[in-house]
Amino acid sequence: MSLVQAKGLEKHYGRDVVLERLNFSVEPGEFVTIVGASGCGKTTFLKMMLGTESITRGQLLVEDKPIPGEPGPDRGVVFQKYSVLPHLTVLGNTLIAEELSRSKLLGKLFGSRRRQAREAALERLTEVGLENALDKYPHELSGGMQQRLAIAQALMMRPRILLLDEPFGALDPGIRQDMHELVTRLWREQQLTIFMITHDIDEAFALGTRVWVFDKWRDDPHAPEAYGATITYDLDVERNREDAPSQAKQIEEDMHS
Amino acid sequence: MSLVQAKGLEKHYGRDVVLERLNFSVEPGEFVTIVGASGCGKTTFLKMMLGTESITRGQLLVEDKPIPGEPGPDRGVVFQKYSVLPHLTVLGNTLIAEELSRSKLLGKLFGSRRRQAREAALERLTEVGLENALDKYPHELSGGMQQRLAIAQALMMRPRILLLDEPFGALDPGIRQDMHELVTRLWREQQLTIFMITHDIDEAFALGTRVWVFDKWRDDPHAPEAYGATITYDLDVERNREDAPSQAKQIEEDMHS
Amino acid sequence: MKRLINLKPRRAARVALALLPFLLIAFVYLGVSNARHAENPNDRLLPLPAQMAETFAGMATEANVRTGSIPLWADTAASLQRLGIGVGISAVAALVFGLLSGGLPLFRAPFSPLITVVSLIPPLAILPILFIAFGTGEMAKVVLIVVGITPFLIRDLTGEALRLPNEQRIKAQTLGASSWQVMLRVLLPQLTPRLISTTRLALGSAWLFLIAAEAIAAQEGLGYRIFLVRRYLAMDVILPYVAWITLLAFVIDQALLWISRWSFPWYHVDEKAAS
Amino acid sequence: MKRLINLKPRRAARVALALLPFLLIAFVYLGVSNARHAENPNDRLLPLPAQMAETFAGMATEANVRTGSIPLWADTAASLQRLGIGVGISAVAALVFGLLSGGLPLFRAPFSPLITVVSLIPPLAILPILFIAFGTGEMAKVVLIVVGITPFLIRDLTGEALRLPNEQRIKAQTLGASSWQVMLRVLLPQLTPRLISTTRLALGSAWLFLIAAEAIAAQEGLGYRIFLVRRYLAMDVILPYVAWITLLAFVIDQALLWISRWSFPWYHVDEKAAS
Amino acid sequence: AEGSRDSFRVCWSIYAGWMPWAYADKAGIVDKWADKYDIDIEVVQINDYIESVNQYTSGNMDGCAMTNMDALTIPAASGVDSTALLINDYSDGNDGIVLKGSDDLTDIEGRRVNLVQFSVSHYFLARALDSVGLTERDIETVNTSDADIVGVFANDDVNAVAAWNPQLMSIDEMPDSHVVYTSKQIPREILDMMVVNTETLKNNPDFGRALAGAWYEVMDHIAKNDEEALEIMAEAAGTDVAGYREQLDATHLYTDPAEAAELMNDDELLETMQRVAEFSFKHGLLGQGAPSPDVIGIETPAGTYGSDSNVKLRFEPRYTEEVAENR
Ligand SMILES: Nc1ncnc2c1ncn2[C@@H]1O[C@H](COP(=O)(O)OP(=O)(O)OP(=O)(O)O)[C@@H](O)[C@H]1O
Ligand SMILES: Nc1ncnc2c1ncn2[C@@H]1O[C@H](COP(=O)(O)OP(=O)(O)OP(=O)(O)O)[C@@H](O)[C@H]1O
Ligand SMILES: [Mg+2]
Ligand SMILES: [Mg+2]
Repeated sequence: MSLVQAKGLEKHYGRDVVLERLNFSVEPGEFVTIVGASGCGKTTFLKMMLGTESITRGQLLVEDKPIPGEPGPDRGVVFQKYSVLPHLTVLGNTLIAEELSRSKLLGKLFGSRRRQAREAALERLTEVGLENALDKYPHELSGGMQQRLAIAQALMMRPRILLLDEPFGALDPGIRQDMHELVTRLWREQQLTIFMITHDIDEAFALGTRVWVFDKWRDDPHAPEAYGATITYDLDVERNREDAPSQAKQIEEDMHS
Repeated sequence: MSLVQAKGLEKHYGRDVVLERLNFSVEPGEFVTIVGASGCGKTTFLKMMLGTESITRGQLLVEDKPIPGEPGPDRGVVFQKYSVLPHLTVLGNTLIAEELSRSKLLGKLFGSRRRQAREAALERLTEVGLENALDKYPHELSGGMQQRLAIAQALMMRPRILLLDEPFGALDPGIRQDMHELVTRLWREQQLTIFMITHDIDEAFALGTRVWVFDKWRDDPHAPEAYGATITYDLDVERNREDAPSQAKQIEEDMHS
Repeated sequence: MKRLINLKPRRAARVALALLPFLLIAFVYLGVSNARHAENPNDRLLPLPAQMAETFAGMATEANVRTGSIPLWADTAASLQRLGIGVGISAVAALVFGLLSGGLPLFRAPFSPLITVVSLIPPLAILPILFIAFGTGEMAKVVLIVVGITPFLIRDLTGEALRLPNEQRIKAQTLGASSWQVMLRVLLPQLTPRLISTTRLALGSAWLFLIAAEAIAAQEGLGYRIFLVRRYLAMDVILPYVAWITLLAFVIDQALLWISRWSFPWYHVDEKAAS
Repeated sequence: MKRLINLKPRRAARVALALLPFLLIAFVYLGVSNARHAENPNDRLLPLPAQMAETFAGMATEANVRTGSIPLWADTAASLQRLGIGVGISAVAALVFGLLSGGLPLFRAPFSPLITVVSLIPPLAILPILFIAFGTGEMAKVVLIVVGITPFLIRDLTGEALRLPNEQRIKAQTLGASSWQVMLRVLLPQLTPRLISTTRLALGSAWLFLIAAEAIAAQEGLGYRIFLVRRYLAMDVILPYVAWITLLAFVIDQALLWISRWSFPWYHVDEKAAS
Repeated sequence: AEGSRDSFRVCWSIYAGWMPWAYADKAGIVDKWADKYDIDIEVVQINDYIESVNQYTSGNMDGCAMTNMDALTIPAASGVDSTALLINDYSDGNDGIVLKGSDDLTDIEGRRVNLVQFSVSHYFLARALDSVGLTERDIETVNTSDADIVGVFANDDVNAVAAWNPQLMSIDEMPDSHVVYTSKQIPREILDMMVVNTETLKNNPDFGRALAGAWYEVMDHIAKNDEEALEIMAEAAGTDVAGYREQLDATHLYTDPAEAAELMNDDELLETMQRVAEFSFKHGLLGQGAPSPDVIGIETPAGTYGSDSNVKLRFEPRYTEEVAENR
């Protein structure tokens, strides 16, 4: 049974068709990376996966059931921005996942249960290199540090599906490389299914087991809003990693034209 | 005579040393690209060039005179964010440079003078591909479109020095390529001197005639704030473009370690 | 079933839900009013709706013997005129001083502490002083409104100007702007919609000051009328007048909102969700 | 020479500039007051500073023969107590309703239009109804404050809750939060500092309503005293009392600001520049 | 002459005995008399009684309608030399004390009484207490704004008020309210007057003549029961003709100038003013530093009470008498 399935999925905003003809089926454990021109509907697709954007037509199924119309702990997310809670420290932002699931009433842990959760949070924070910034607030962190925190936070919940919207855009190359390794390791260890949007095609090919290119399937210069984007390339990259660079080059050129 | 010169330039925030030992001399027409780890002081350096951040020690000279302590039309800038005026349309944002310099009292042009300025603005907007969005407000544009607008706006003034802080971070690869070409062409045509910060080392090597790497010159784990960053590599890339890829790789590995 | 925070009523349901509390209040009022009238048919405190409607209709149609004008309209015109002049003066003053204070650090240094202190003086406490200084004519009423709301408006606009990203000022200067041009083309247009929204907030206080001033010295005006008939506990006049004031306030509030949305679409981007 | 907008006075200069307008006002007052006293030594309108100081000292040290208490302190204690209770109740109510209204669309649908309308009713106009419902004692004064400022606080908090990026709610839900937990751990902590800052804004109105309430029926209180001595044009009491109220208001305002800065550093990030 | 002017402003506030000013203004009677002496008089209505007196005391107005006690405690005590130009009326039931649940004044003992503190109501309350052997120590007073006293009385926790008309009538209509003492019991003590600045009057006697002439012309309308005049006065008072007549019934309007002049000349006025001064002194109303009740001199035709060197309140029957003689 496939984990996520789309059948003729469409998204319109009023008369604007943003996405259409989306048909795919993703197995558990796949790492899907999504590239595509700015404004083509990648984030919109992610929001539909989250359950915060309604489906105009077609079906989006998770384990053969329609996807829930609201976010839930089974689908973790890292947004382009606003991804951490500004009123919590680094530690607080990481602890909160545990606190919410273990303390239904107050959403806060005390004593030994807190210490336990703290251990787990510390471990994750060390992995993203924030172990020295535990008591800092997000506004005291650089953009890159905030994004690392968001990743640590999302991974605390061990969600089945992880949705990432350009998570590494604000990172410098060194840290970006570390994050790549971290995400890859956690993806393997926790057997996550990941959907990741990126602008960096090399990154898409380096991380994904499957690369999707979103693009308009047909362009009418007189009515640019009449046709939406769909998945124009669906490349299985794990089996033939050697081709990756040339494929990447090919796609980059395609997108540029 | 060199255009910009630094002699023992330093920047401290209280006891934190952010930048120190900065010594360089940049000739007119150079295209300096700056890379370095997040938080190492690249933006701070740009602000000193702008005149909005004070100099703690040393000298920063433009044409052998201390740099003015406030921004001026001789130094254009594109920020990481907040780079366009939210209350003006695309056209308004581009026109405003002409309006400010030609109408001292009202800062607004009317009639034939406006039509003239509009011509110039249109031309620039066409170059950045925004000719179809003239009457849109910034909030109606995608991040990439906003950034392109900021570039068009900054170039309207024909500044001697252009300061760019990660101007292409929000663009997708296709448009990014177009922007690279645009900036290169304008740099040549207008004989600009450009300082550009980027996280993308390939970009730094592709565009710059000179690549600077900012890094701590010495690291004391017990007092991380005691030593600041400086220019650890200063590479002249125009004369030996063929080496660029290997140099880039070398630096990328350096930064990662 | 979705989580409660995700449950959004549709349009029709929203309208129905919005009407609900008003109907409830009307219902409770009717009940209490009827009960009181059953006990004391002359009860003045919570008049029956029919009685209020009759009185109000009278005030809206029958000319006053003394002045020859119809009380409701004369009162409304007088009050709205005072309110308009007072709020208008305040708004212009606030824009000018907010701009200066938000734009020029050298102006802000002496001005901002002063305005902070002035804004803390309760205007009602200095009412006697105002009447003595400005007489009891139209002037005093307008001045009370101006004194009452201008410091608040100025403080808010100054704060807004300071919250604008510094990058905008820098940007404008790199585009060749002088100090004057930065204020004129960067600050002013962005403070204008803020002025409208703050004025909407301040209108409540403006009405309050107007009513307080009219209660003390006036010969027409909504506050005057309420004050006049308060001696007789004529709630059949007071309640419709209060409802009428509330309606006027609501219309003004919404009109300002529409104007602002229409003229400054970029200012209202973030508040779409709030509707 | 830098552009005017870039010229920032240094610390010492800023303090000096801040004092300037106050000295100027004191100077002008002295001049006018002296001139009036030269003409009429009994002038009550603009008393000389010495006279005010004497009267004020008397009110702050001499016990009233009839009540046995010292007027200034008795008035201050009574007023501050009313203000504290009134503002406290308003703040708690606003937090609860702001949270519900900002968090639950189903609650907001009927509640938000109601509170908009209620916030537009001038409370002074419906005093008789408040008297009936809440008596004329301490209760009525507290209620007038509550009725006066709570709708404003609720509207502001609801707006703030709606302005929080939706991403935060979504994020919390992906971390397993229930509706209740989203409100408790995402909205509540972010609304609390906003409540403090809005309460600071509303304190001006709160003082206003307090003074209005004390003017209507009271046996002690700062507003009571001012309105009582108003009939003798005793400006030597009124002016020091107004200054005293302003000082109290200033201290409360700054205390709230400090508390907020200290407890919620993350909330005050953007306003650093504004100081 | 020095200090002579040709334009003046007088103010009045809403009270049964002063409503004739509304008619005098509206019907052009004041203008007519002012024209006769070639001067200009502006008649200003001010809602709030205290504010109107303050306007006079601060010098914004040349004359103001006020009671005898307030004339002493406010302008005179502030050093503004004032002259009672006209005695318009005395309260003959317009002031009253109302109790809930009892029709016996002695039951006021121990109650909390709402009233406008230090006003003529307060004096009236003191007189009432005196009449049943009580003092102010036997009760508590709550300062209450006159406009809100009706609403306050409607509340259960209020069971005693001292008020004047029209509020008194509205309070009387409420269930379980009993008027236990009225100013009928102390006639010719609570006087409503037109008070003008002494110096202004001295320099401009025509100003006094015009006001007196206008006032007694209106009095003629009232004496003749002129319906239109009454209707205008009633409207300005916020009531109807019937309601206004009821208020007038409790007001002894001096429609005959001779009668008013007689009171001004009477010894009784001096006694009344002495009592008022003593009451005011006891409540600290003559100024914080006043050493005795007689610091302020009160001059009446029958003699002067208090300091001769500090006469600040004068009763001047001359203008009333002139009107009487001209009839
Ligand atoms: N609420 C909305 N109402 C109307 N149109 C919308 C709305 N949200 C998004 N759109 C439109 O849908 C299209 C897709 O937007 P989306 O944010 O998904 O693009 P994207 O692929 O994520 O772009 P980027 O790479 O710049 O993040 C855009 O053209 C945008 O204008
Ligand atoms: N106003 C300030 N006060 C104190 N420290 C500051 C201030 N502004 C910047 N810093 C510190 O100076 C250092 C350099 O910051 P800067 O913004 O220049 O980094 P950057 O190289 O541009 O980083 P990034 O690549 O993330 O944009 C950081 O460590 C930052 O914490
Ligand atoms: Mg996106
Ligand atoms: Mg930077």
